[in-house]
This record gives sequence, C-alpha cells and structure tokens, in this order.
Amino acid sequence: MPRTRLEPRFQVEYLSILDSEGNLDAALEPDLPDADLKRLYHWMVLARRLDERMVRLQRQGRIGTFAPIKGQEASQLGTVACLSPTDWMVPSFRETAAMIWRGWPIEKLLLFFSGHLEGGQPAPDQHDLPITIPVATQIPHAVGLAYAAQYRGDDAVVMTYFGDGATSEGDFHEALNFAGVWHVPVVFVCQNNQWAISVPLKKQTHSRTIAEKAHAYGFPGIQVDGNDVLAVYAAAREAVERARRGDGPTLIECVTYRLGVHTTADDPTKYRSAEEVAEWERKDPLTRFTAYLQKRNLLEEGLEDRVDAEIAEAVARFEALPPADALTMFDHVYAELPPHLRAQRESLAQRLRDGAPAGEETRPASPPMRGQRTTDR
Amino acid sequence: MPRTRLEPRFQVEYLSILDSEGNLDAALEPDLPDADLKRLYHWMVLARRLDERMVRLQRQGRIGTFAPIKGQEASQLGTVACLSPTDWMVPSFRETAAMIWRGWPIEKLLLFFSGHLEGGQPAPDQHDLPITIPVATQIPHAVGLAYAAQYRGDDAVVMTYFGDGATSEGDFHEALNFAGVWHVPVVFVCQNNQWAISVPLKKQTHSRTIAEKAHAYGFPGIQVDGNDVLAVYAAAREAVERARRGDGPTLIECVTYRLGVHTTADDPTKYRSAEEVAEWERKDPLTRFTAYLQKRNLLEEGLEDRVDAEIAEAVARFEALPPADALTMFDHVYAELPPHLRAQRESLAQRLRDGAPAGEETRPASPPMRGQRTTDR
Amino acid sequence: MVKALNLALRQEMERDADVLVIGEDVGVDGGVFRVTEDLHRTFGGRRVIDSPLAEAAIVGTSIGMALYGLRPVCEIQFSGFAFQCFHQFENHAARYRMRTQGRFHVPLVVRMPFGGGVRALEHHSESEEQFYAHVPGLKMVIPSGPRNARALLLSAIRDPDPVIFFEHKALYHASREEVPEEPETLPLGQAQVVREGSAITLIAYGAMLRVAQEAAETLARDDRVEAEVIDLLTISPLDRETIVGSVTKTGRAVIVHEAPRSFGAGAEIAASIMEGAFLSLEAPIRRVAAYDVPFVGFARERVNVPDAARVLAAARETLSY
Amino acid sequence: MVKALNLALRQEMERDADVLVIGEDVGVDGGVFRVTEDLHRTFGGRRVIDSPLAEAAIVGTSIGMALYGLRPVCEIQFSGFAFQCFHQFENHAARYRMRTQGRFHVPLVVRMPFGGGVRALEHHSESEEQFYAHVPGLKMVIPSGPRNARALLLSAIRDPDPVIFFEHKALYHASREEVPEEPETLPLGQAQVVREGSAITLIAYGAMLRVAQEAAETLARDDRVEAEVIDLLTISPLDRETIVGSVTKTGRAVIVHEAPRSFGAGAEIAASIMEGAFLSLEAPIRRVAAYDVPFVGFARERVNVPDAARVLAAARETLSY
Ligand SMILES: Cc1ncc(C[n+]2csc(CCOP(=O)(O)OP(=O)(O)O)c2C)c(N)n1
Ligand SMILES: Cc1ncc(C[n+]2csc(CCOP(=O)(O)OP(=O)(O)O)c2C)c(N)n1
Ligand SMILES: [Mg+2]
Ligand SMILES: [Mg+2]
Repeated sequence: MPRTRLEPRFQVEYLSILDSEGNLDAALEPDLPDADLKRLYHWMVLARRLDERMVRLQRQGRIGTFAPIKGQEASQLGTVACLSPTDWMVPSFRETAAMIWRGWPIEKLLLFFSGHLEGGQPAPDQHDLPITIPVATQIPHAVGLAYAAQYRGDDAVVMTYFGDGATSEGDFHEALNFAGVWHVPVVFVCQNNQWAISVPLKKQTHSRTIAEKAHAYGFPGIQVDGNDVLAVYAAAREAVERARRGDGPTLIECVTYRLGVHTTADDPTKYRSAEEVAEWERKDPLTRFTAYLQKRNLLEEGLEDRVDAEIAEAVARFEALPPADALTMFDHVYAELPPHLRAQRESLAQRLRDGAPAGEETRPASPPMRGQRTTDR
Repeated sequence: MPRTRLEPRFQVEYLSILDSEGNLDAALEPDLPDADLKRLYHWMVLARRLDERMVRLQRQGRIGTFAPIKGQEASQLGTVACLSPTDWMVPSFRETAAMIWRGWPIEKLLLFFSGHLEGGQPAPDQHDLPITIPVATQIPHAVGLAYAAQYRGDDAVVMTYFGDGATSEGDFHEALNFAGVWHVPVVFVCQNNQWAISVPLKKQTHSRTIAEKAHAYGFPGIQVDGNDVLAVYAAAREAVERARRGDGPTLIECVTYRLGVHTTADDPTKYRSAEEVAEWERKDPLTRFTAYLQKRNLLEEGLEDRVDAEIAEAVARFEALPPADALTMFDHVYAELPPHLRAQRESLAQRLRDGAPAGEETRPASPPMRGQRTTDR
Repeated sequence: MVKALNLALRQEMERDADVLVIGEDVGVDGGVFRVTEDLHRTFGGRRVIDSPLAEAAIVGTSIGMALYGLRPVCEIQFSGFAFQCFHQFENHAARYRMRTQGRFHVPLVVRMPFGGGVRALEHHSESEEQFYAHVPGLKMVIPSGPRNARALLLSAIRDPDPVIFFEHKALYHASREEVPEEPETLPLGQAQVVREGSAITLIAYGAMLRVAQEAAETLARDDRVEAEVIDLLTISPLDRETIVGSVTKTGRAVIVHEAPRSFGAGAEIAASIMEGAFLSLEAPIRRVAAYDVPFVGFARERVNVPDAARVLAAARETLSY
Repeated sequence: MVKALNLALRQEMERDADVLVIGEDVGVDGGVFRVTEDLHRTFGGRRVIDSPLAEAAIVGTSIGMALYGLRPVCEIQFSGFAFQCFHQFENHAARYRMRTQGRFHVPLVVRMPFGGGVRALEHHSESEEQFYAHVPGLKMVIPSGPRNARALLLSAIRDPDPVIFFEHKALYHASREEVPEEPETLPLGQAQVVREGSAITLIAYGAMLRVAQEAAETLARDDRVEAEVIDLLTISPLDRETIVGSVTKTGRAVIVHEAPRSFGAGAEIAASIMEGAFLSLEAPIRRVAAYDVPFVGFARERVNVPDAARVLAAARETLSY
C-alpha cells in the first residue's frame, strides 16, 4: 500500500432549517409542541430586551462593563433549551440568554456586572458554573464535570459555551482531547460570531470550519446556522441525546454574529463595516423566528410589554439592594479563616470604624472587560 | 440547503515505499544519488551505535539520564536530511540522530547529559535550537523562527520535532494554529513512537491519525511509515519544498516505535509486552535500509568499525574535558551582571577559596528526565 | 501615559526595522487601551500583528522571533491572562541565554496592563509583579508616569534580555505629563528618589507612587515630617543600593503595593532593607498592600487597594514607634 | 517517603470513593517515582487515570471533578512543568469559592515532585513554592519526611480547599522512617519545632530541614550553641505564630530554602519575623538560598543548593553579629 488515502471517519455537515425569510425546510422541522415554541420565543424576546436595557444601564453608569449578546439569542436558547435542570451549564462571559433560561435572576446578573461577587453565586440547587472571564479556561471544567457525572453514574449532560476566538487557546484543545479520550457526556457549543473583539475569524484560524476541529479529537462536529433557532435546537438535541446515550461528545459550531459591541467599552466601527453589520441584521434570529411563529399563528399579544415589566421589576429589585459589606471579602477565601486573614479582617473592621470609605467612589468611569474607555471616558 | 455535507479540503494519505522486508515500490522511489544513500546509511549506523554506547555510558554512571532513539533513526534522518545548513532545526529531547546530522559534536551531547550547560551551546554558525525538555513548548519557537525568516525575506525553512504525546499539549495546538494563519515555512515532524512514557497512543488521543490534526489548522498532514527512510525522505522533501515555495506548513506523522526505554530511568516492562516490542523489532528501520542497499550493492566494508572509532574518540575527548567552573553560572543570566549577582558571585568565589566542594559528589545516582531511579538505584 | 507609550513604540519602530508588535487586537483596533493606536496603519500587518487568541503562542512565537534576531514587543491584553503564557516565560524566555551559554538570547518585551481601581471585572484588576520578579533571567519594570514610561519602554526594547513591562491601567489616561519629542531612555534596574526627606522612606511603584506622594505631602503639611519617597521603576533586578541608602538615613520605611501582602514584592524589599540597614532601623518596616484575598469585585475594591490614608496611618505608627 | 505517600493515597481511596488519582503515568506505570504504585491494579483505570500529556487539562478537568463533589488528587510529573497549568490554579482553583460566594469550592490536591540534588536535568531540579504561596485561596504544603508526608497528604485530601503538595525528590527514597499503619493527620498551617534551642532559630522545609538540622548538630557539638529548628511543613498559610514565638526567644534567625533567594519565600518569613519580633532581634535575619540564576546543570548544582556548611556559616555570622 504505497500512497493510499485514508477514508475520513467523519464528515462535516451544515444544518439550516429556517432561512432568513422564515421559509421552512419542513422535512427537518423539529416536532416542538406549540407551548415550547412560545416558551422559546418568550425567552428570545426577554433576552433581546434585557440586553438592550443593560446597555442603557451601563451607559447611565448604573452597571459596569458587560458583553452584549444581541444576535446570538438563537444560538444560546436553541442549545440550552435541550438541557434538563439536572444537566450542567458552563458559560463563558456572553451567555445572558442561556443564563436567564437556566434560572439566573436578572438582578444577579446586574449585581455581577456592577462589581458584586454576590452576582456570581448560583442557587443551591442550580447546576450552573458562574461566568468565566479567561477565555476557554472553563472548557476543561465542563469535561471534568462530565467525567464526574459518568463516574458517579448520574444521568447528567454538560453543555459549555465559548466563542470562535476561544478555539485558539490551548485549553480548548486540551479539554476537547480529554473529552474524546474519555468519551464523556459533554456538548461543546461554539458561538462563532465571526469576531474576537477586533480579530475576524480568518485571522483566528485557517481551518475552513470550526466544526471540523472536532475530528482532531475523534468525535463529530456539526456546523449550524446559529441564527436559526430550529436548526440550533435540532443539532443540540441530537448532541445531547448522543451524550446521554453514552456515545460521547459533540462540537456544535453555531454560525452567528455579534450585532452589538464586543463589550460596552468597545468601538466596533474601528474594525468592521456598517455594510457587514447591516447584512447580518437581515439575518436577525428574532425577526426570522417571529415570521415563522406568525405563519403558525403563535404570536402572543403584548409580550414585549410583559417582558419589559419583568425587566423593570428586576432592575428595581437590583437598585434596592443594600450596598456591599466590605468585611465579607474574607468569608470565602478558605473554608476556615486562617490567623493572618483574621488579623487582616480585624484591621479592616477597625479602618471602617474609623470611617474609611467602604463603597466605591461614585464616579461614572466605565471599566473593561475591554478597557480603554475606563480611563478616557 | 438544509442538511448538506461540506466537502473536505484535505485528505489524509499514508505513504510507504520500502516495506519491512526491504521490498520497494519502485514508482515512488525517490531519486537519491548513491552518495546520498550511503551518507544517510552512515548516519543511521552512527546514530544506532552511538545510542547503544550512550546507554552503556549511562549504566556505568559516566553520563546521566538521557532519552534513547533506537528505532526512530529513519524518522529523524529522513526528515533532517532535507534541510540545508541555513535552515533551522528545532529539536525536543529525543533527536540524537537529527542533532549529530546537524553537526552537534558527540562530546557536546555527552556533556549535556552529564549536567553541563556547555553541552547545550550550538556553534556560532549553527541554525539549531538546543534540546528542549518541556514537551511541546519548542513548537511555537519554531513558528516564530519561521515568521522571522519570512519577515526578513530569508530563504530558510524551519523543521521542528516532537512526539505523539506532545500533540496533547496546548502549545502544540496554539503553535500549529498560528502557523496556519501566518502561512509560514515550517515543517512539523511528529515522531509517533506509539508511547508517551507508559501512555499508549489510544489513551493520548481519540483521533484516528495524528496527521489529520493538521486539518484543524488549515494545512496538509501526511502519515508516513517512519521506519522507512525512503518514505520519510520523500514526504519531508515534499513538505520542505512546499514551505520553501511559500505554500505554508505541513504536519508529517512518522509512524515509528521506541524500541528502547523512554529514558535510562524507565522500565518499559511495566507497561508494554515483549511481543509488541518484538513485532516492531521486525520493522527495524536499519535492517530494512540495509537490505535495500544490499540489493543495490551500496554497503561499505567496515562501516561499523569506523563509526565505533569515531564514537570512541568523541568519548575520549568528552572524558578529557576539564571539570565545570562553578563561577561561570553567573555569566549568562543577563547580558550584564547586576549588582546582586555580582555580590552572589563574589560570595561563591569566597566559598570556593575557603574550600567548598565545587563539583558534584561522585555517587553513581542516575537521575530523571523520568526519575524514580535517581533515588532508589 | 497611553500617548507616551505609543510614541516610544512608534519611534523605536522607525529607528529599528527589527522591532515589531504582536498581540490580541493590537493592530487594526490599536489595542484595547489604544497604546498601539495607528501603528498598524503606519507599519502594516506584518509588523503590527493581530494574533489569534492564545497567549502562550503570542509569547512562544515571539521568543522564536527574538532568537532569530528580531525585537518583538508583545502585548498581553491584561496581566491577569498572562498565566496562560507563564511557562513560556519561566521555561524559556528567562533561560535561553543560560541554556545556550550565550549563543542565543531573547530580546523580548512583554507589555501588560495591570492593577486595579478602574472598576474592572475579575482578572482585569490584579497585580502580578511578584511572579515575574522571582524568575532569574527576567527583568520586571513598572513605570509610574508618562515620561518615565516612555523612557523605560525605550530602554526595555533596546535591552538584550527579556523585560516584563507592566502598565498601570489607572495611569493610562489619568496621568498626564510633558514628554519631550526626542528619544529619552532610563536605565533599567535603577530606582529614583522622587522626594527627599530624612524622617521616613516611603517605597512604591506604579499607581501606588501617587498614593505614597500624597501621604508624604500630608506628613509634611500636617505632621511637619519630611518623608523620602522612592519610585522603584524596576522591581527586578531590585535597586537595593538606593533603597538601603535611603533607609540608612531615615531609619524607617513603609512599602506600598497593590498586590496581596503575603509573599509579595514588599517582603523582598523589607528583607533587603533589614539585611542592609539593620543597625539603622528605628522601627519595623511596614507593608501597606492588598489583603490576602482573591479579586473582591470592584464594589469592594476601594477598601482593598491601598490609599493615602492607609499609608499615612502606617507611616505615623512607624514614626511614633 | 514514596511508600508513605502511597499508603496515604491507598487508605484515603479505600475510605472515600470520591477520591481519585489523575496524572501522566500514574496508572499502569505507578508514577515515574512510584508514588501511585499498584493503585491502578486495586482501584482500576476510572479511579486512577492515566491522562493525556496536558497539565492544564489535568488540573482543569480535576477542578471540574472537584466542583462536582469528587476529591481528585492530581500528580504533575515534575513541579517544573506546572507552569503549564498555573493559570488553572490562579484563575480558578484558588477563586471558585470566592467567585461563587461559597456555593462551590475546590477540594483538590495537586502533588508534585520538586527540588534538586538528584542529578536531574533542567526543569527537574527547581523549587517553585513561592509562586503558589503568593496566590490567596491556595494552600502550599511541603513535608520533610515519610511520617509527616503521609499525615499531611491525608489532611490535604480531606481539606475542602485546593492544596499544592510538594514532594522533594531527594527524600523519596533517601528518607526512611517508621509510619504507623493506622491513619494519622497533621493540621495544615502549623509549623513544628523539631529541635529546641535558645541561641538562634533555623527555619527550613522539605529537604533543607535535614541540612538545617545538621548545622544545628554541628553548632551544638562544636560551638556549644543550642539552635532551635523549625520545620515549616505548610508554607502558606504561613504559621507566623510559631516562627515569631521562637525568634522572640532566640533573637536570631537563619532561613534556608532551595529556591532562588530574591523574592523567594524566605523574604516573607524574614519580613514577618521583623514585623513580629522587631525588638527581640539581635542580628539581621539571614537567608541561605540558591543564587538568583536559572538552572545551572547538575555538574554545578552542588554549589548552588544550600548545604550544612553554608547554613553553619550564616548561623555563626548571625551569632557573632
Ligand atoms: C485568556 C484570555 N485572554 C484574553 C482575554 C480578553 N478577551 C476577552 S473577550 C476576548 C475575545 C473573545 O472572542 P471569542 O472567543 O470569539 O468570544 P466573543 O467575545 O466573540 O463572544 C478577549 C481577547 C480574556 N478574557 N481571556
Ligand atoms: C510539559 C511537560 N510535561 C511532562 C514532561 C515529562 N515527560 C518527559 S517525556 C514525556 C513523554 C513524551 O511523550 P512523547 O511526546 O510521545 O515523546 P517521546 O518521549 O515518546 O519521544 C513526559 C510526560 C515534560 N518533559 N514536559
Ligand atoms: Mg467571537
Ligand atoms: Mg511518544
């Protein structure tokens, strides 16, 4: 056998069900009860309105920098909707839609983005990890959770989120390789929104698709229209079932677009054209899904208003919260407070008794994730 | 376009020219002048005999732990032979054959493995990096060298070596991804010798081949019979020419086998069977190449003796070298000696004047790379 | 300070074709803090490289370029993400000169924004200088203002050895100062006495210098006590001569840094003073630093990052010891 | 010490089904130093995991397991390769408790062989404890012999927080001692006075303890001076009470470690003594450590790693100060 071709074990597929005009490939339409479709839509609208509201709150200096999700609602909700509460969700820093679906109270997200660690605390019964900021570093945690679930014999699937840029990090590679060798129940969701801050996909990797990177680890990858919630849902359900069956990991590449800023400290006009954005606005996942539900007569009156009210109440609850108690910073370093921290806690307590300012200065600085604005605006 | 298959951009090929009986696929036989074939053979024999000699030296406590190459001579020489002196060679820790081909004096290797940094010093005109011990960490250096060569407009190709285990490290992934995006003249040579110490390939990655991992980075990968020096040479020449033409990187997977211990501190009987080793001994690259040259009448009388003499002289030169001068440890920390190091150097000088023992204790401990033996033998 | 750093990069790139810039978003975008603004336009994408998102490869490939003879200036977007490439610093950047006995060296500069007080999220507010200071073969530099930032960056780029260059986020725009057009350098490894005094020595660097100076001004105004203030500028190699010289004169010292107190840079400074000025010491050397806790969230950051009041309190206790 | 560590692992795995072992070559091969010998045979490949060659994923996936409620014990084959996973320690292992305000914590142990004097190659001879000691949220433990190694490893596994556990290569086989069959623990964060004395305090850990003890014996024999010797056992959180208490009594101290001197753990110990026992100090605290150079090659290692002669010299200078 001199120079022979080795047949590939996998092929890369591209899945799309609902095109940008809302036209349907009926053959592939997932059999979702009307109630579920309405539910999905409700959360898509909520996610969109919340995102817009948060941008305003940030501009008003009422919360700090955060990473908007506008345009990525279908990628997040189509995938997370396939999980049960006992499954695990491991987000990065741009999963507002997935997080609220998983039960994170809106006011907690607002707390988080205004510098309160309390905002990062999942509920006791919640199987979610908190927001992770270092790109790709959460992916091995997801694989470890999946290994532990399998080890304990629990029927749990782990789903983790990351971006196109994250695929360049060593942690992405190492984690997916472990997942392939261990054959654990994990679903990797890459939201390929075309940009890593100012770096376009073509500068990020020379691979034609992100989906095919899965083959390097011996499991399937699929590329799906990430603005098509039905396609995303179908692909994710397939992957979650595969994982639950014990047939191992899947990498899902959701081809989508970040319609907004990278973070509220970012200025995208520096690196991408209005035309490009406009073109993707025509592919907006929300308009598309609306058109589809319209045809199926599943749109509900006054949904926006109800959603806005829901958000307004959360914002009110958030702003009614008491200021941070500085002394609690020592409570969660270790299970028990070692002597040097006891002493440091005492000296801080003394400083506060002596009138040291506990809270933050109320200047409207707007900080990083992406950061130049912190200091010149 | 609902659910469509994306045609793969690359396919994985397997290349083999000379089988284990020395039978040839004449169609693929590279047109190598007799002189070059003889030269290759000379170095293969030298590498084999040197390796065996070094194991004996280590057992006698005359050098420290090192990583033998027995069985991997064809993978190393078939690839390195495609480089010109102005090209760059970036080794890991198991490239004795490639290193001596590139002009590393044998006594320097011996010095290195007896704990003298002098052994890691390339000659002024030598375009080689020294041995790198942390697995995969040298791969990004190779990519950076290739970028620099391209940036300067120099006609240089970079070749870097690593093992199957190295492909699991984040640095492997990040470096190959950069190389794909930058399209730089680099050839990645993976010596897949089936084992990473005690970890077999199937526990290392679930990917069917290592070669196909290249596709995740958008460049070709090829799998070759790493014990077939002609096939290795053909694949490497193709890759080096591609790089020199400006057509970017290649990943070459040499399927070979470590016939000896991982390092002289390793005991392979703990993790692999005598049968497996015996089976691979039948595929020995040296016997195979010998048979081929035999048929072509290119074997030279007394080569072994000449090679052994060459080695003996180098060992003699090595053992005649003066003991290490402890004070030089301060010479190469920075270009200039900062005050605190000047003071430390002076205090060491004083200690030595006061009779502190400069050299190492002469106990025959045999240390890691792989290390348990250091302390119990 | 942003403009001063940008000026240093631009002038060095004009002067030396081997200098190039690499990092995440340093090109078209001009860097998330705008330090590399417009360099891409002037020098093009091959010299101002928008890299993929991978710190270890940014530093690892830059080491390769430096070994080849180029002078790469990397940007790690935030110092909190530099642990991803720490092995490339410790395993290689710091060691190639030694490993090859001088045949190769690594003329590399790695710029990183660090420090808190800018209402930033986790990993965007920490101070990690100590980790680099403990690695022989690396140099660790932290400017305190536009002019010395520009001069030190010039020196760092021209230095034949790897330099970790920390830029404090709070100084990027807050700190303004005249910077001469013609290139200036400052020697690495030398601290500066920025305020003369005889009663006590306050030692700081980065954004803490301003804090120390404020405390010194209050001491002069309210306590009629003249404090000497030292701006370290280079953390490692540490300029023990200047520090010890000052404390030998004053007999008292307070060290200020933003990093957690325990096992921090302040410990080395204190130990070095004790070794060098033992008989002159009138009081224990005090360290004013962050508490030994992980990131506390910016809602609580203000009580954790040292301020003038804390330095003042420590100084007064030291003075009345 | 190898057998003692193996015993601790075996007994904890028998006691608690949530304890598992993961690392490179820890399974079939029993670890390159044989610390996990036979565990694979007893507990199988799902509990004793031969991982792929990737430190960040070994620690990263272990963090995930720990968050789930398991108690993974990782082995990093040599401490010199742990910078590859340092970001997982600093970004995550040390922070999840804080980040989630106690909802999650990381009961993780990471074992690593460290230290020199075993004629090993580069990255196989270094001492990196300082890097871990400076990370709030981590604990840094270094036993000095078989019995305390076994007891401390037991405590580390049962500890709810992440523990970095350094095992000195030179002690693996050289150091022999009776280890009782029934489980023993030792509290983390507590140093031990292993030799009582009133004239000077010698502070050491790991393989340097033996060196300090030798020096103490010589002092007693030749100088008629009784040195107190402290075995730190836990580097962080540092047991300042024991250290300061001793030096308050003796007034003199010498600290010994293998890591490079500058910005090393010795600096924190010295600074803490100075803060806690200032008025008792009769002489400057001395540090005996490796020089501030990268790996020197084992042909030169002997003059770099502290030995009894250097400790003795430092102690005598301190005593005659
Ligand atoms: C390890 C690390 N390096 C750098 C950063 C700074 N940073 C935050 S988001 C981002 C881009 C991420 O791109 P991508 O993975 O595509 O996710 P997206 O922001 O597009 O959702 C960068 C570079 C970080 N958070 N972590
Ligand atoms: C980063 C790192 N981790 C662990 C080690 C210890 N180690 C040395 S060689 C080796 C196995 C390498 O396997 P492979 O890459 O297949 O190369 P081979 O030894 O088979 O030539 C290991 C784990 C190391 N040197 N570097
Ligand atoms: Mg993106
Ligand atoms: Mg191998």
